[in-house]
Amino acid sequence: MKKVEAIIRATKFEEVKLALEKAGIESMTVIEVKGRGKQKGITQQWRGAEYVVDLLPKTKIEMVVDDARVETVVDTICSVAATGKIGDGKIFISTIDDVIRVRTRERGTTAL
Amino acid sequence: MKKVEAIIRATKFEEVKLALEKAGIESMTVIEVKGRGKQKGITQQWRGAEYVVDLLPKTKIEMVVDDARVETVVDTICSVAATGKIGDGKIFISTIDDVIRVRTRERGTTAL
Amino acid sequence: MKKVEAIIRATKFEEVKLALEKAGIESMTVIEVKGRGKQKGITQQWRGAEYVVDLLPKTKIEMVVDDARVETVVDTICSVAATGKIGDGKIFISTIDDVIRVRTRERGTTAL
Amino acid sequence: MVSGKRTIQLFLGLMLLGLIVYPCSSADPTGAATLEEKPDAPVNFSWTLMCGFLVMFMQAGFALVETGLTRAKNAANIVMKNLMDFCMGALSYWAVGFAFMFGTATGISGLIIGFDKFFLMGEAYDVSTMELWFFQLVFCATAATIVSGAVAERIKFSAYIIYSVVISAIIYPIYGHWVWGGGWLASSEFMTTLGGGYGALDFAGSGVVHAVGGFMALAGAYLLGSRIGKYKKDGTPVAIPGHSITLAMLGVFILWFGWFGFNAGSTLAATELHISIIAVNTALAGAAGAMMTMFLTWWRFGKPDVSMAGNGVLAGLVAVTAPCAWINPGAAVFIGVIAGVIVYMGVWFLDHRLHIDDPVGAVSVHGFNGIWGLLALGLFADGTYGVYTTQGPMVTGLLYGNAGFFLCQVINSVVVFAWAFGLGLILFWVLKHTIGIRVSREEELQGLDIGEHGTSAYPNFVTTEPAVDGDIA
Amino acid sequence: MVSGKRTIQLFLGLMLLGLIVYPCSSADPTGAATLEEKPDAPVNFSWTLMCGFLVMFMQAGFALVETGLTRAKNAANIVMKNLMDFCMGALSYWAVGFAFMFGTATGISGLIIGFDKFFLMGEAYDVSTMELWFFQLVFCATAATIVSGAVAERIKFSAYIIYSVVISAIIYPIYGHWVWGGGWLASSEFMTTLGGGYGALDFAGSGVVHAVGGFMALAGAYLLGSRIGKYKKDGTPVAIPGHSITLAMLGVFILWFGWFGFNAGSTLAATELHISIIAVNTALAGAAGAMMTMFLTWWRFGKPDVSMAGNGVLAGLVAVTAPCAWINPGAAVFIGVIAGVIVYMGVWFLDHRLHIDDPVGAVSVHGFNGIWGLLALGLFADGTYGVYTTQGPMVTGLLYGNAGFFLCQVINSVVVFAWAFGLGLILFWVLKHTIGIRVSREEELQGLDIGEHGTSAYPNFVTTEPAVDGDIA
Amino acid sequence: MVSGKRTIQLFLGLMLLGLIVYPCSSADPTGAATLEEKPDAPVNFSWTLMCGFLVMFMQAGFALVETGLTRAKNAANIVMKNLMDFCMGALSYWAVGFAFMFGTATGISGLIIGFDKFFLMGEAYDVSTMELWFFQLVFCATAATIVSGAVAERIKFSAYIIYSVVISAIIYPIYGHWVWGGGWLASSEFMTTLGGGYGALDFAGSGVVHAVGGFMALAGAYLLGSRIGKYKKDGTPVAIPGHSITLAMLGVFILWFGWFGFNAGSTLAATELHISIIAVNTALAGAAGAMMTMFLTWWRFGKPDVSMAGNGVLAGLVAVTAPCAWINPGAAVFIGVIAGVIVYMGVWFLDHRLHIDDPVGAVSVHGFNGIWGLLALGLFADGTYGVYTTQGPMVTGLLYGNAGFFLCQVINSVVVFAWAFGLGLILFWVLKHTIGIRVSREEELQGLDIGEHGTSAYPNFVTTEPAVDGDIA
Ligand SMILES: Nc1ncnc2c1ncn2[C@@H]1O[C@H](COP(=O)(O)OP(=O)(O)O)[C@@H](O)[C@H]1O
Ligand SMILES: Nc1ncnc2c1ncn2[C@@H]1O[C@H](COP(=O)(O)OP(=O)(O)O)[C@@H](O)[C@H]1O
Ligand SMILES: Nc1ncnc2c1ncn2[C@@H]1O[C@H](COP(=O)(O)OP(=O)(O)O)[C@@H](O)[C@H]1O
Repeated sequence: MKKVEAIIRATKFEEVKLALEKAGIESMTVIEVKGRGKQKGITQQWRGAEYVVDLLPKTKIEMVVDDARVETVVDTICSVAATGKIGDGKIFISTIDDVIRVRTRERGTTAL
Repeated sequence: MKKVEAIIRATKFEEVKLALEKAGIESMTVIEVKGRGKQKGITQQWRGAEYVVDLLPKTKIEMVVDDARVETVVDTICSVAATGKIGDGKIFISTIDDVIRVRTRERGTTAL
Repeated sequence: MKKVEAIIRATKFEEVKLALEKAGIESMTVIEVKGRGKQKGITQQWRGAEYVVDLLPKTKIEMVVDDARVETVVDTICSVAATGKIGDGKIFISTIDDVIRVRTRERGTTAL
Repeated sequence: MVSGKRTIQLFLGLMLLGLIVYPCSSADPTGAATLEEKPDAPVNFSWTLMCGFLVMFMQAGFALVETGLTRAKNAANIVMKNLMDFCMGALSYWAVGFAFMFGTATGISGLIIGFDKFFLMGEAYDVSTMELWFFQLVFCATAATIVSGAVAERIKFSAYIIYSVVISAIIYPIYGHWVWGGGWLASSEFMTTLGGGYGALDFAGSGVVHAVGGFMALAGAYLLGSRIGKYKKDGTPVAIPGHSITLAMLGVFILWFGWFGFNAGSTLAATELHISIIAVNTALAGAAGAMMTMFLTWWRFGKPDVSMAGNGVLAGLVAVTAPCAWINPGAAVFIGVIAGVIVYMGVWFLDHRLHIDDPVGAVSVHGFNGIWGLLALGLFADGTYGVYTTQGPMVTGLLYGNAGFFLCQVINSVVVFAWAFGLGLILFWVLKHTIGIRVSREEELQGLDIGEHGTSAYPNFVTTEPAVDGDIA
Repeated sequence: MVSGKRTIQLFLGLMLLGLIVYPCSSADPTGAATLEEKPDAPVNFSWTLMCGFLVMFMQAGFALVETGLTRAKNAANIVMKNLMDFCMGALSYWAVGFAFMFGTATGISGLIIGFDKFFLMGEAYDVSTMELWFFQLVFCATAATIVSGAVAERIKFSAYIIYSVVISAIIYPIYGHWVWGGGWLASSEFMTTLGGGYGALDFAGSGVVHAVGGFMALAGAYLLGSRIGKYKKDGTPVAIPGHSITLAMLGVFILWFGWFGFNAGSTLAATELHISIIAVNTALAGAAGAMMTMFLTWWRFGKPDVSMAGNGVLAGLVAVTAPCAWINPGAAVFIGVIAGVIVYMGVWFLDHRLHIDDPVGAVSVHGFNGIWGLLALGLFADGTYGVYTTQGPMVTGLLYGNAGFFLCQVINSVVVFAWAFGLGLILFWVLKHTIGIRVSREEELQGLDIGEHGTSAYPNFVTTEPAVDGDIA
Repeated sequence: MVSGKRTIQLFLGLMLLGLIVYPCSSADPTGAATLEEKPDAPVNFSWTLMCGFLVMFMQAGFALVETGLTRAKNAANIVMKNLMDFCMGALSYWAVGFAFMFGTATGISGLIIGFDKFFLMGEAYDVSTMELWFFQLVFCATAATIVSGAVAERIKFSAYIIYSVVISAIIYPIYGHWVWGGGWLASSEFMTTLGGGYGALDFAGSGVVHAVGGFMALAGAYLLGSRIGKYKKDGTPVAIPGHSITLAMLGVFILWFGWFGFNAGSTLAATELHISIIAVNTALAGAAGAMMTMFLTWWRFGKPDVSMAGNGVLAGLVAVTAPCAWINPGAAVFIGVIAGVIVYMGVWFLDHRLHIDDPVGAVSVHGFNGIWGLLALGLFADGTYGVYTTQGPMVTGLLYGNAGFFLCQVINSVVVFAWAFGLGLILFWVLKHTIGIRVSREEELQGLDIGEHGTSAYPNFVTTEPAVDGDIA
């Protein structure tokens, strides 16, 4: 099993969620984060002075999926979340050793 | 070393924390997340219209522990956090390569 | 590629961010968390009664970096975030299988 | 930017002009002569001004209701709009609005518009005129700020500023003149004959203030279109919950508090002891409106809805605003109950049938209930109070036998709708096709706080938006 | 649902009845006759009404203090309770409460209860009666809303609605009648003889309003039981910090602001120039209470406690409410200081000894200090003011030689405790064993906003609860 | 702790003393004699007291503006400071402040300081004196609370408590005496000759209240140093955005609301019908200030700045406070426009040039515009109103030919700056070198809520701080 962590624009989240749903990926955990990558901060103003907010609000989606579905997830996210402008986000993939469903104590893929 | 990520009901967190403490697991990092799995959202109302909130607030606990203690953690969480109703949560287990204690730069298991 | 997760004092974050920048690490994702390790909670008061807040606010920084840069990151964080007092934080290192840049669908190290 | 500079220069120019012209002719700026003439002036001035202060404070109530019922990412923009519509409104009403509304009006043209006292100059530099101006300003500003909620979360700030100047300088004052300034609705022979000694009436402004604001709001919300994500492709409305019920309800309390000044202060005199009855009616109609809306939502959805109960209070208050001095407490309760039904159905109708996106219910609260207030006055006036005074002729409504007066109120209702909605359409249409009225899609998604003001209302809090089930239009 | 429908039908029925009956008999609805008779009426009406508006605004203060000192997940429920107790209270007090309290009372039965002016009909359609009703309504609503805080975060909304009807219609008015409506505590021969020309007194309602609310709150909190997690197995209290100190303290400021209307307005006349002394006493007692509580918590915990200092203000204000017109500023400071001690010890005693869970300190602030206010009046009345008037007999307390009057106040204190706590127990006991008074465990953990109203107060913020050290009861 | 105990003992001792001494000599505590003598007293008392209540409510406005414009981690500390400066201020002003300011002043020493009516004892137990005390108290408390914002987020709470006692007991009253209590600035022969029949004037306190507060704030902010992270190593200011624009703007509305009481109430009489003109000027100057600041920030930064527009309102209000009764509406608009420029430039100058860290703009709003208000009065007084009365001599300014009076105002401006800034430096310097004025670096980073009060203002919300681009000083 793999964990897919996608960090995307908060304003794209609703669309991504819908697209994933259609692709059959319903389970997910979502976290509000701040981040920066290639994209530099945006300039805001406060009491007549400008300042650069370095880290921008982003939404992080964590999905643990079957190895087989990783590419579907990546694909779906990339096609919906990309605007072509810097700041679209990143996807990280890592390995999950085991999963347990708390309610039933099922383990492994069936617990997903 | 393993990282145990447990996503549970926010209302169960206090009990889980106590149970883990009793089982000797004190170190943890806690994050407020939203999520959905098998459980579908709940219906809320707003100005005379109903709407479904898709992702429900959950609490995520991250604990990095010795391989030996993984099962204790899983067991403790499952026994306390389970209500038998959909939405009880999931536990994900993955591998951690190294740990460093910032204060002392100790590494590995002793740093836990 | 490695994922470096550093959980540090919120009050040290600004300094750590600057030090990392100087060390050439700009990309990061930041999450507000609560946690405890060796450090026990602090005592607060409310309406004439004392109570112990168990989990303290901490800041978690997630950085996915080349294997080669892991030590730089660890070093930088340890030297800036350490105050010598309990509660300075932990760094966890784990393996990332793949990275995708959403905008371009680039993969692997070039996507970092 | 350019317009900013121009405006400033204009103002500075006018200031200087004002300073020179002022003292040459004036009435009683000192107040000594007025005091001698009217020994009751102190108690009436203090009553009217204090009530005016309360009405001014309603601005805070509007700001909170509107910001509380919308999203955190637009909170700063909304309070800013509320602050600036009062400020721009005050300056506009000082410059020309008051002149159009209460300028000396004689002959046929006087039935349409007033035309002196610009910039409060000349004869207007007088304690009584100033008292009137102040009390009328806060009413004008109330009308202006009503629109803010209906167009929230998507209107361009610059367009809103222009809108607020136009309503305060022209749209509100002219209609106000027709009802309160000696204009045709109240004073033309046709109307007074029809009404049986008096034409259309509106004690504290269900029509003049609330219906004008409410139907301008309708025009604005309609021309702006709905917020992104508000309706599914099939038209089903999607809830967009507001970011602070607490602040919204604080706003309701502040509005209710201020409304006592609004209604009871409209006697402009404490020597009208009828103020106590007005206060009672104001309390009861608000209570009845909230009670009704609470039970309606409870009955329909299984749970009493908080923000709708707040709207219920305001609906009751709007509806009792026109009749408050001419009805008895029983009628006030009845009017409030019906107002609760109207606001409930109005919100539903706009959202589910017309698909017009009014985030805070401004159209239903102020527009529909403004009309209900005018009609209720035509129905329930019970003959215990005269035309803004204890002296006769006493005002009576349909239920007390005066069908003609009810007709006056019907005419007034049609006129206020046509005027406010019509001019609203024109104004927002012109703005739409010149400077534009709606922010870009990106800005709307990110929030107007960043887009319009480069700031965040709550930079120390981690914010989020509830993920709701729904396709996106 | 059913009860909703029934209530609506009932109200509609009564409305129609009311409309028909009204005009047949009335006193002076126009106000002209009253004005002629009492030339001072304008200044007194405007003073009383304006002060009444301020008191009405205290509702917002209560809402904020209560919501600020409790958790975010219950915020919408708490403001809704505060709004609806005012609304249901207003309708109940209009229907029957005022009749019981100020209905014409003659003979023996009159010492117990009044019995006309239901629905403000008939003779009650009069500017003076209406003025009195309005001012009394806002007091009644204050008593009702006090309970809200003590039962917060666990009471069923439906039970609360019923409670608020009962207190406004019956419990508050009857006791109120005994003190302010010509009832036995103030006017029976036994009491007036004992007091030396006057019976039990209570200028602005330390007893009538605050102690009644405070001890009803005690009964409610006791029968409800404590919130989940409030006490460890061994009974040690666990702190449950409130979600917004800022809003809570804004509430304190609003309450203090309104309290000037509460106390000084209780002369019902600006011709009583004593209002200035009342204002001074109100300022000083609140300040002294806060100062004392601040220093006490500073001394005991090493740090001055914010929400307790806020409670200290309110404690001082409650305590000075009964004596405010009859004492000098030095006594006001002293009363405030003691009030600060009482609220500090009361909160501690309820929490650590009785294990009664009162989230906002309502019992200590309003109950205990309500009694202290009644007794303080019996001690410190200094003979400079008469029985609600400048005319004699002047009111003097124990320290000025009138032990009998102090006894009157002791009796009054016992009675108010017995009445409010006793009826409170009965009311909540009956509710508990019929419709139930407490939400389910799941609902309480999840928050009453979702459970009772299907909504969230702050959907745009990521919320959390502090993880405290403690076993869970 | 020790000081806490001592203070308490002292207060208890004084109480007892007070209770004994009081009744032996007094003027008219009942109010009956005053009423007979002055039949206008009721309307004047009710006006003055009601306006005083509004001014008291400004405390809430200050609390919100200050807490809204600073960070969440210091919110509880800031509202606590605001509450306690009012409480400690009230007790101090009762004990000695009022005596210094309005104590009977005769001969040369009387030009400097008053010296009776301590603890409102003896002759002060009189309805008129009490009325004056109350109205003056709320002004004193306003001056005290201004400083709170400028020293926010870093001052030790204990030092702040001492500061607030000293300003309310000594610094404010003595300067106040010079202008309003019969002291040398207003009443010395030199000044009255120079002014042409009257010395320095200040209708509602641009100088007495705002400049005093503003320049004490400057001294405090200067001696405290800037907040950690406020300036880069090269001195460039780093923005530290406040945690709730919504609450800050609510604060602005509350302040504006209260300001009508502040200015119009300063006639101390509703028989001065000029109150209507004061209200108009107060509305227009605030509006003009906000309009100007909005356009300036729009022009300079491309976007209208919300919190600066709020400051613009307050700047206009401060500036019009001194002249409000003596100018016409055109001048009020002009004064407001200039005030908007001053606050914009003042904030910039302090931040970018002097590097003095004033988180909420208190120095620019209250200090600089306080001076502008004094000078504007010297310029624009138009001869329509006398020296706090309708009777002559009428007050005229430079533009109306009275250069001497303008000179008086210049002298007054210099004096108020020297007095407030000078004593401010001394006071904070002494505190700095005794108990210390600044919290530790760790505490400041963690927030003063935890450090000073052991609490969190928002424990149910996940908080964060925006990560800005900047090196740390
Ligand atoms: N190496 C990284 N480690 C951790 N988080 C990252 C990394 N790179 C990017 N991110 C996260 O992804 C978000 C989007 O990255 P960004 O650089 O803006 O995308 P892009 O490179 O496509 O323009 C960042 O705000 C940050 O939260
Ligand atoms: N595959 C997954 N990937 C990421 N998070 C998940 C996944 N499945 C469940 N979760 C998280 O766990 C929470 C509980 O899951 P849920 O389906 O409600 O539990 P259960 O299946 O036991 O009823 C979800 O809200 C979500 O945050
Ligand atoms: N084993 C662990 N698993 C997960 N998070 C941990 C673990 N140990 C520490 N943490 C996180 O790191 C933070 C700092 O740990 P702490 O024990 O205070 O540091 P130190 O041991 O250096 O004093 C904690 O608040 C917690 O969030």
